Order: sequence, then structure tokens, then C-alpha cells
Amino acid sequence: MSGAVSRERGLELLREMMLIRRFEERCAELYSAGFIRGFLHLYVGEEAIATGAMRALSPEDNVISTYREHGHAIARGVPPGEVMAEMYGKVEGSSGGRGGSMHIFDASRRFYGGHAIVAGGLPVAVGMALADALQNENRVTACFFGDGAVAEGAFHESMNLAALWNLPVLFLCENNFYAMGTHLSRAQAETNLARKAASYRVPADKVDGMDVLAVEAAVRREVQAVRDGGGPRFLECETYRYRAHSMYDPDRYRSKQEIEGWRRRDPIATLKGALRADHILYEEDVSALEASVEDEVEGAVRVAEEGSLEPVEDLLKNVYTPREIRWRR
Amino acid sequence: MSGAVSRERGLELLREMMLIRRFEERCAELYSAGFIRGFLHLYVGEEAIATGAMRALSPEDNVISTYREHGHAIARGVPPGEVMAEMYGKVEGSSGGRGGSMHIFDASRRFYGGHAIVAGGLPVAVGMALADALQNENRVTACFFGDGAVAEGAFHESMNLAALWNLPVLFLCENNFYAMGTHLSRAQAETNLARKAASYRVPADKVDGMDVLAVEAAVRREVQAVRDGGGPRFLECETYRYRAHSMYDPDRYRSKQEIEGWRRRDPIATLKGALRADHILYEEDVSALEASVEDEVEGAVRVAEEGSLEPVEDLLKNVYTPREIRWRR
Amino acid sequence: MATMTYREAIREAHREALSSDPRVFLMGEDVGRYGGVFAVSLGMAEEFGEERIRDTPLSEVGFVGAGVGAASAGMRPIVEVMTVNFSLLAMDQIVNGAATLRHMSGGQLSVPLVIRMATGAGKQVAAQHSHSFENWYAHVPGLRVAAPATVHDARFMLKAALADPDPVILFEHVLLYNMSGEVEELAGPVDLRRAAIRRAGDDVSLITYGGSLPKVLEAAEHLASGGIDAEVVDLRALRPLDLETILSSVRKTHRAVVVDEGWHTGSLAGEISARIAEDALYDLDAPVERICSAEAPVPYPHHLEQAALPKVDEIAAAAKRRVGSDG
Amino acid sequence: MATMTYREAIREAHREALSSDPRVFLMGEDVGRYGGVFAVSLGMAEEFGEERIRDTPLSEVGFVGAGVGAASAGMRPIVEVMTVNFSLLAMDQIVNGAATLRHMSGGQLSVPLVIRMATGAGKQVAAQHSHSFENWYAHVPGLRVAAPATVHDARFMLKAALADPDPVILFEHVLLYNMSGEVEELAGPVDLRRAAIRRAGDDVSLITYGGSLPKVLEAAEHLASGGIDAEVVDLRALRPLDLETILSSVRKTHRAVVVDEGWHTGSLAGEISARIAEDALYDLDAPVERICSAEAPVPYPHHLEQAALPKVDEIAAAAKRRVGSDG
Ligand SMILES: Cc1ncc(C[n+]2csc(CCOP(=O)(O)OP(=O)(O)O)c2C)c(N)n1
Ligand SMILES: Cc1ncc(C[n+]2csc(CCOP(=O)(O)OP(=O)(O)O)c2C)c(N)n1
Ligand SMILES: [Mg+2]
Ligand SMILES: [Mg+2]
Repeated sequence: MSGAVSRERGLELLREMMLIRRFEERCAELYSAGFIRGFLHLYVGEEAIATGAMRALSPEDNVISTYREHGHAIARGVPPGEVMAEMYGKVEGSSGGRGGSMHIFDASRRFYGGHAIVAGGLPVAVGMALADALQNENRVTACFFGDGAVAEGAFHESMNLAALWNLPVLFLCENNFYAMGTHLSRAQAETNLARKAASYRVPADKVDGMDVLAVEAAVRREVQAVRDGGGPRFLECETYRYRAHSMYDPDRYRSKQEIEGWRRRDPIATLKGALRADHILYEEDVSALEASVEDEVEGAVRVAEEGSLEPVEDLLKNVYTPREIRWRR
Repeated sequence: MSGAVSRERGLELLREMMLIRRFEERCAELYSAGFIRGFLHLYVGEEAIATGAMRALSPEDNVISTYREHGHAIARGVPPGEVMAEMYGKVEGSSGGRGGSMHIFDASRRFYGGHAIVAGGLPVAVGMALADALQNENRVTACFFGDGAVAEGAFHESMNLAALWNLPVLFLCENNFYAMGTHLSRAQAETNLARKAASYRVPADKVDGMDVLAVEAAVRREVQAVRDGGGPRFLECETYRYRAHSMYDPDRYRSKQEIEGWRRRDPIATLKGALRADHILYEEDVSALEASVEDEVEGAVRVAEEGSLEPVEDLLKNVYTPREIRWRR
Repeated sequence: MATMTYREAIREAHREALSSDPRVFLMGEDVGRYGGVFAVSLGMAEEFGEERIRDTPLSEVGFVGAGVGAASAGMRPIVEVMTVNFSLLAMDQIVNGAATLRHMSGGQLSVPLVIRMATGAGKQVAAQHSHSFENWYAHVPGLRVAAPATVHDARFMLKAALADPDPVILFEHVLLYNMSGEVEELAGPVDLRRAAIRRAGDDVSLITYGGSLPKVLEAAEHLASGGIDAEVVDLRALRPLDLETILSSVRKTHRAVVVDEGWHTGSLAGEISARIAEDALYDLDAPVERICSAEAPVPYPHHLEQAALPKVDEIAAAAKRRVGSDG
Repeated sequence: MATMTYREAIREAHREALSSDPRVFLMGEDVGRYGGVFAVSLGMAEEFGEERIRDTPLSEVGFVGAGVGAASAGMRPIVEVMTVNFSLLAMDQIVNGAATLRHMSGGQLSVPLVIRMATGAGKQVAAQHSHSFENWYAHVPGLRVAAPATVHDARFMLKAALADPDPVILFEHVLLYNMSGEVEELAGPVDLRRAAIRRAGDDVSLITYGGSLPKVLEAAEHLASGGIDAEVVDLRALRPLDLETILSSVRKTHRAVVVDEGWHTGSLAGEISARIAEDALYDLDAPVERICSAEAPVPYPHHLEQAALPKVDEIAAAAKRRVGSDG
């Protein structure tokens, strides 16, 4: 990893991962305190993927994610205050508070959810890419999903459609080796997920999802291939979630050692180490970053706290498109 | 092919394929005449698969098929009269007349349908094999399906489950290169279907589905492997349907030459040729077989014609298990 | 006025839409080279090209979901799910995708998707191919559901569906495709908020939709010859329901029979029966009666299938009973 | 009598079934090592082994269909579909498989499969995770559908479901798992054909099931303090419906409010409302009223979610209106 990055970019990447992590740790506290409700799926441990991948995508590309998407949203540029406000169910939230943690949308940044049905976002991604192909837009649709999603029929059908129609989709599999409490080896007969892409003649690769620079480089390469009209690509990012599947779980399905092993490969610590080794990161930087990240997260919490609740009379809003909008189309 | 078979077995195989073909040609006439209704999917051209495969299975094995299953049913030993009576909607039919052409069942012969939702039989096959595994039955579940079914999510999920749980399922793909009017190459990005099995670590092979001896040998080998506890196998049988998808279709999706090309590889003609070349088939045999097959088919038609219609008062029968049966369990 | 079949009317509607809006495309199993399993799109691939008349693999979750995605990204896809029977495989994308995206994104997305499917029984295609699940889709907020029951509506309903910014599901009954009828030329899109009175009458309201309309009209003729003047209401829109038209008919006739090919329990007819009794109880001179399908998977043989489905004489008899049972 | 939670009661029911019948096994996502997403099967993998408490991949069509196959081949599978939301992906295997196999094979097969799923809203898990589709399954001939609403029923309904030779779907409302209640020990299986009167009363029938029962009982208490004596009917069986109990309650009270967490239009409550008005019109002193969920995908924020769902005061108000509006 060492020697691969300038101080400026290194700090930028580091800050983003730290921001996502701090943001989510704060979410956990706020959940325990009852400010955030429903399901809360944290991304802690996986930050290198969102951070690295998003940098390789242009603002014109489409991004689709799952219910474990705060990291993706923030890395995509959705203001943390809007993500937090969403979890507070406030109008200032990215989905106006209607969606909560699992349904972050920001159309202005082409961030299209926030899908809580496992693998449910994949066919939608294929359709967005189809729309782009039909409209001659030179746009890539990047679609994040987990190892568990690969077992779903929707994965199979989506991969085939994208390949058959040569659509600009980048399938980004975040393999954290568990679907809730079920280890990949107890869920799928072929655990080398990248190999599955061959069934659809989709070129596939694998990258260390704990290494932000590696992720960025790999995604950049894949995005370019997709953008060049080569059809869909599949990239598996191996990673790990440190925390429970959702906020709480008995965590009876994996060992402390296993978690510890992965923590030793922590993406933030790893990048810090590399930058230090290159003598482009100093202790003051780290504390400055920590302070700045802390500030930003507290700012986000304030946005959420100060936000407003939608009036109950608006309950039926956005079930259908309102007439005013309709006449304008 | 030559030299591979005794006169006795050769005649047996030949007769069965001729029976299936004659039976189905008769079905087509009876459909046009209005005696058979609903959908009628003929197997003409594909007879070598059912004929060869069924011989490699024991009466204790389970067989599951699709809506194009008359050939499978007959080869499995379901009396043609019962199959025909089913299509006449008569009580004497294999499903008591309730199912028609697409839903032939004969539990006494472990012939479990007759599934009309494409790929719908696959998960059911997996479940039957699971039941056998849990009950320590040394039984194979053979599951027939088409090339089109491979695109369905249910295929993906079923293959994975069978492999993951090491279940005794033989996946028998009848690749006739079309799903209705859509050629395989316009439906699937990877047209070498056997390759897809690798995604599930399922051993796969391919056989000429126009060659009854080759099919029998291949299925025998695969069945043995499955029976030996090696988990599921996938066998692709390349074949062709000469007639429309269902009784009538515009047939605008393929060329006369293509059909002619496959007809030249006709499984019945091919076997006849081989037996003749080995000097174990004579002209009298052929006419005797034709006459005997004709007789059997006409007998089947008589069974159907003479059968009885279920009284309308019984409409709600078999929606739920009747009480009498229930107390006996 | 032009005379055409229901099938031709739907085809014409597609041709018009494809010609006038480059964002419109049709996708589904065998819509292209095969011409559609019910020959609705016959010849259209030649006319509009295989990009816009797009054959899909057997992948109901996949291509319906792709329709959702394409719609939300600026296209106006028409997705043909061959029949409602197979739509069960795509239900998640319709219910959790198309119907919710707008709401759960706080109004940022809309899904101007049209899904067409054939529905209904009567062709002896047995248990797995004879379903009617209009009621299920009509239950889902976020969807609009409609069923053309006349050739004219078949011709002009698609236009309304495509003009709608939200997902619309159109149900075409398999027995209607060969029906001939008149089409007013240059008519505007069908108003998806309005039921249609197909026959005015004072004695009893016969309320139905889709494939049951011809049966109900026949029953009404039969009733007329017996001196009973039935009003026939064709719902057209199954969601939202045009309660105004339904209730004002019942307030006039004081009696209602609802006819629906769905299974009796939990049918759309049940919903309508409930609404009438909830909102117009004191206008009713007799209990509402429903004529629905028998509670069994649809059997293959003709006589049993017919016994399972709503029948003209049964509808007429119910109407007579209603009229006879003056409260 | 023993006191336990609804969750424990279901777990006990499983333990009893697994201990007494070697054909019984449980399969579903995370039922094993994780202990079930609602902790129903916690500890059961250790007790019965991973063969019989079988974790499945995320493959709803696959493992539900495997349940159908295993049931028809002699086992007695209990398939846990984590929640009704995900059951949409398995709908084809339930509706076209489990529900039809017996009928379309002319009675040669039966499918003694039990499918359990969590249902309902109230936990702020938003649009895709808060559905109630009991009505859809209750529409399908060939299926039996039931919902334990008390701890006692949670304890003894599984036994009845497993004894049934046909497919049974059991719905467990997510808000009930932590509810404590009494269980009669050594009770027999719940009679799946019978609704239960949870509170006798003469003034109005409050008809409900599953997760709405606690709300309805609370409303009844509230009404009692205001001098209105409500009868509370817990359907228990959603298919077939116990119309006898429903109608005889209404014939006694002459007024009914039906409470159901499904969306209003096309709800199971609608079916019940229709049946009452169709079969007991002349016994009604007021129109039946329904309290259902608002016609919107369930929103995330607490205040909006609560506004969307049936509320205790709303139920009580409806009952008062019914009683007040004597005909
Ligand atoms: C179709 C469906 N089935 C089940 C669930 C419940 N569920 C939510 S997340 C999850 C595990 C998904 O694992 P994976 O795809 O690996 O993603 P990860 O949570 O590890 O990021 C499950 C089973 C769901 N949301 N959707
Ligand atoms: C899920 C589903 N979608 C669509 C159909 C309609 N349909 C029936 S057969 C068929 C083609 C199937 O092709 P294949 O699997 O290759 O089998 P073949 O008919 O060639 O034997 C289609 C599209 C169906 N029955 N089920
Ligand atoms: Mg995972
Ligand atoms: Mg085929």
C-alpha cells in the first residue's frame, strides 16, 4: 500500500473513512438512546469499500445500495445531516424522513436507495442501466449488495439480463462473509463469489475490501471497462462487519477470534499505517481529523435534532404523484 | 452408435420412442378435433431423452417434469390410456382429469408432475430429495426442465440448495434451444448451459439428446454418481422440438432449414439406422412395431373416449384432504 | 368508428404510443419475434425494432424490476408479464419496488411504469394458468390498477396509463382478445378514475369489470326480457375504485349484484359489497350478492371449469333474487 | 397454568413437535445458529441438531418450494419465512405449488407443510418491512391460514397446523413476541375451524385477529368504562373463516366493527364486513365499520406510522358511533 498516494488524497480518504465510522458509532449511541428506531445496519469495518468505490464514480453515474447504506450515502456526498435527519424521521432527512435508515435516497446525487429487500436493488439497477443505454447516456450504474444477495434468484436474473443486453452495470459485491448469522460457507455451495459471474460471461475480479486504495483502483478499472461499452462487470470486495447484523444480535454465530483477526486488518488503521510509513501522516493530523470528524458528526446530529416532524395530515403524501407535478410533465 | 445394443433392447427403445411419437401425433389430431383442450405441448423430436433417461432410473426414484411431459410419463410407465384420459378430462385420467395435459401425476410410479410454471418443479425436486436424505432413502430425484428454465431465479436457488446440502437430485436440462419463440442465444448470456453448474460446484455434462443410447448411458452414469452420495449432478441434453411450442404458433422465430437440419438427426430414424446397420432390425420389425404402437395408441384413445366425466357436484373435491383420509393418517 | 378486435385495439394503442414517444418501449417474454403469446405485438418488432420491442428471458423478477428501474430513470416502459399467473414471481418488484419507491424516497422518484398482464380462466389451462389476482394488486397503495373490458377501452386505456406518473397495471382477460367491437376514432385517453355505465337501468345494479362484463351484459339482456331493468357498471379502474359511480347506481336501484371471476373469499367483489353496505346501507332493499368463482383451483375439464366460474344464468338468477327480496 | 411469552410459547410448540415426530423439521433463514430473527428458535439448533433446525440461504423460492417437496414426500416441514414481506418472493411456490398440488394431481399428493411468518408493522421498519398480507393468503383455496393472537394459541396452534394434512400458514405479529400470557398446560391443539370469543358482550361486536387483538381488547375495556359492552371476536382462523361464530355474535349485538392492520381496500376486514352485510343484513342496526391501515406504504417516523395503523381510540370511537347510530 505504501507509496501509493499523496498526502492530500491520503488525508481525504482517511477522513472520509473516519467520518463514516464516527457517524455510525454515533448512530449506535443514538439508537440505544432511542432517537433512531427501526432497523439500523452498521457498516463499521467496511468503510474502505464505499470510500474507495465512490471516488471512482462520477457524479453522473448512478448508485444503488442496500439497507446498510449510510456509508455509501455519505461517501456519495449526501450531507451527513440529511442522513441523520432521515434516521430521526425528520422532514430534513434525505428521504423527507419517510424511509429511515434503510431507505436513504438522494436523487440530486443520483443515489437511488436504500433497498431493504435483499437483492431487490439489482433488477432496478439493470433497468436504470437499460434506460441509459436506450437514451445513449454514457453512464455507469454501480450496484452494491452483500454476499447473501448472491444466493437470491434476483441476482441470477439480473446478472443475466445485464450481460445479455450488454448494459453498463457494475455489480459491487460486499462480501462480509455473513448474511445475518449465516456464514457464506453454510449458504452457498461455491464460496468464491467472483466465479459465479462466469455463468453470465461477466468478467469478474476480487479485491481486498479492507484496503481503500486497492478498492479505488479496482473500481476505477472496472468502471472504465463498463463505461467503454464492455458490458457489466462484477467486483467482489472481501470485507467484514465488526458489529451485529442489525443493532443488536446475539452474535452467537462467529468467534471473538474471527472478529479480532479482521479488526487487525482495519481499513482505517491500515491506511493510517501506510501514510505514517510514508511519513505523510503526523499525530497532529490524526487529532485534527478526529476533531473535524467529530464536529461534522455533531453538526449532523444537530441538523437531525433541530429538524421538524412532518404533520400527520400529510400521511398520504407521495403515495401517488400530486396533481400539480403531474400537469407539469 | 452402431454395435452398442442387443436386438431386444434396441427394439424396446425403438418401440418406446415410436409409441411416444405416435401418441403425440394422435394428440395433435385430437386437439384439432376438439377432444383435447387447453395447452398442448408436444415432445415430438425429443423422445430420445425421456426414453433413454427413464431406463436409467429405478422405480424407486422420483421423477418431476414440466408441462411438456407426456413422453416422460409414458416412458415412466404411466399407461398411455391414463395420459390420454387425462387430456380428455376424464376420471380415468392419471390426475383424475383435473390436471389435463400439463399436470400428469402418477404417485404410484413416483411421477410427480406435470408443473406448468417454468422452473417451478425444481425447488419441489430439491425438497423431495431433502426428504429422502432426511429419511435415509437411497433414492434419486430426477428433474426435467428446459433451457428457458435456466434463466429463472428458481433454477439458481435450487441448484445452490441441492449442492449445498449435497442432495440426490439429477438436474436434467432438455435444451431444445428455444423457450417458446426465444432462442437460447437471445435469452442467456452464457449459452453453454452445462457451464452454469460450476457456479454451484455441481458436476455437469452434456449429451446428444437425439441419441437414445447416449442419453441412457449418460443418465445411468449420472444417476449412479448421485446415488453414491456425490450430491447433485447436471446433465444437459441437446435436442429440438419439431412442432410449435404449444399446439399452434406462428413459428416465425426459426427457419425451415433449421428444423430440417434437426430432423435429419431424428432420434427414431437414427436408432433405426443403427439397428439396421447392425443387421438386427428388419423391415417386418418396423411394420410390426408400427402396428403395435398404433394399436396401443388407439387403445389409449378408447380408454379416454370411454372414460367418464366427474360429476359437477364434486367440484370442490381435493381442494383439501377429506376428513376420512385425515383421520387415517 | 372503426371495428376491430380487442387484440388489435391493444396493438394499435401500442403503435400509437411507440410512434409518439421515444421513451416508450415494450418488454416481456416473447413480445418480439414470437409476436406475443396472445399475438398482441405481432409485427411490432419489425415495425419498431428489437430494441423497443424487447424479448426477455424467463426472468420475471429481473425484467419487471428492470421496468421499475427504467421507468424511474426517464423511460416509459410497458412491461408485459405474459399472464397474471407468472406475476407472482415478480410480486416483490411490483409491491416493494414500483409501489413504494416514490413514497419511501420522500417523493424524489416516480415510477411511470405500465405493466400489462393477461388474466382469467375459461381456456381450460388448469390450476396454475387460470388465476385472477386483480384484487391483490388493487389492494396496494402506490399502484393504479385498471382493466379494459371493451374494445374501445382496450384502445385508449394504455394512453391513460402511460400518461400517469405512477405505476399502472392493466389486466386483459384472455377471453376478450378475440372480441370485436367499435372504437371511436381520435378519442382521448380513458379516464382511469371513472367507472362506466354500460347499460342504464333502475331495478338492480350489476357491478363487474374485465372478462366478466360480456357475461353480465348477457345476463342483463336476459333480465330485460323478463322485465327486469338492470344497470351494468363496469368498474374499469380497480384502484382507486370509483365509489361515486358505484354508490350512485346502488342508490338508484337499491339492489346490487357484484360479479368477479376471482375466488369468492377475499375477492374484489367482496370489497365492493362491503363498501356498498358500509356507505349505502340504508339505501339497500336487499343484501348485496356476489357471484364469484368457486373456491377451488380451476380444474381442467370444460364442465368443471365452467361450473367453477361465474355463469350468465347464475348472475341473472342472483339479480332476480335481489329484486324479488324487496325489504 | 404457566406464564410465558408468545415467543417462548412458539418455541415450546416447536420443541414438542420436534420431540414427538421425527418427520418434523424447521427450516428458514437464520433459524439455526442465529436462533431466528425473532429469537423464536434460540437454542433449538443445539438441542435438535442442524439437520432439523436447518439454516437456509437467502432463497425464498428455493426453500419454500423445498418445503413443498419435502412435505409431499413424507416429511412434516415447518418453513419459517422470516417475514411476510419476503414471502412475496415465494408466493408462486405457495399459491401455484402448495395450494394446488393436491387438487391438480386428483388427490394423489398432499402437502402437509406448515409455513410460519412474522407479519405486521409498528416497529418503524418502514415501507418494505411492515406489510400485512394475511388477506392474500386467506384468499387461496387449498391453503389454511391462521394467526395466533394469544400466548395460549401461540403454544397450541402449531400442533393443529402440523396435524393438518394440507398446507397451513401461520402468521405471528411482530409486536406479540414479547407479550406474556397464560398457557393451559396439556391443552389439546387449537381448533383451526373456530374463532374465539375473547370477551363476551351485547352491544357491539369487535372482530379482529392477530396483532390487533390487544388493541381491540384495550378498546373494549375503555368502552366498558363508558357503559358499552363490547364482544371481542378473535378470528384465529383466517381461512376458512368461522362465519358461524362471526354471524352469531353480530346477530346478538346487531353492530360490528372489524379491525385489521391490512390496508383498507381489499382487506380481510372488507371480506368480513361484506359477509356480515350479505348474510345478516336484517340483523344489523348500523352499517359495519372497518378500522384498517391508511392506504399508504408504512412510513418510518413513529408519529406517521402510528397514524397509519389502527389505533385504540379509533376503534373505541367507531364502536361508539355504531352504538350511537341505532337504526
Ligand atoms: C428477500 C429478503 N429476505 C430476507 C431478508 C432479511 N435480511 C435482511 S439483511 C439479511 C442478510 C443479508 O446478507 P448480505 O446480503 O450478505 O448483506 P449484509 O447484511 O451482510 O451486508 C437478511 C436475511 C430481507 N431483507 N430480504
Ligand atoms: C414462470 C413462467 N413464465 C412464463 C411461462 C410461459 N411459458 C410456458 S413454457 C415457456 C417456455 C419455456 O421454455 P423451456 O424452459 O426451454 O422449455 P420448452 O418449452 O422448450 O420445453 C414459457 C415462456 C410459464 N409457464 N411460467
Ligand atoms: Mg454479508
Ligand atoms: Mg426450450
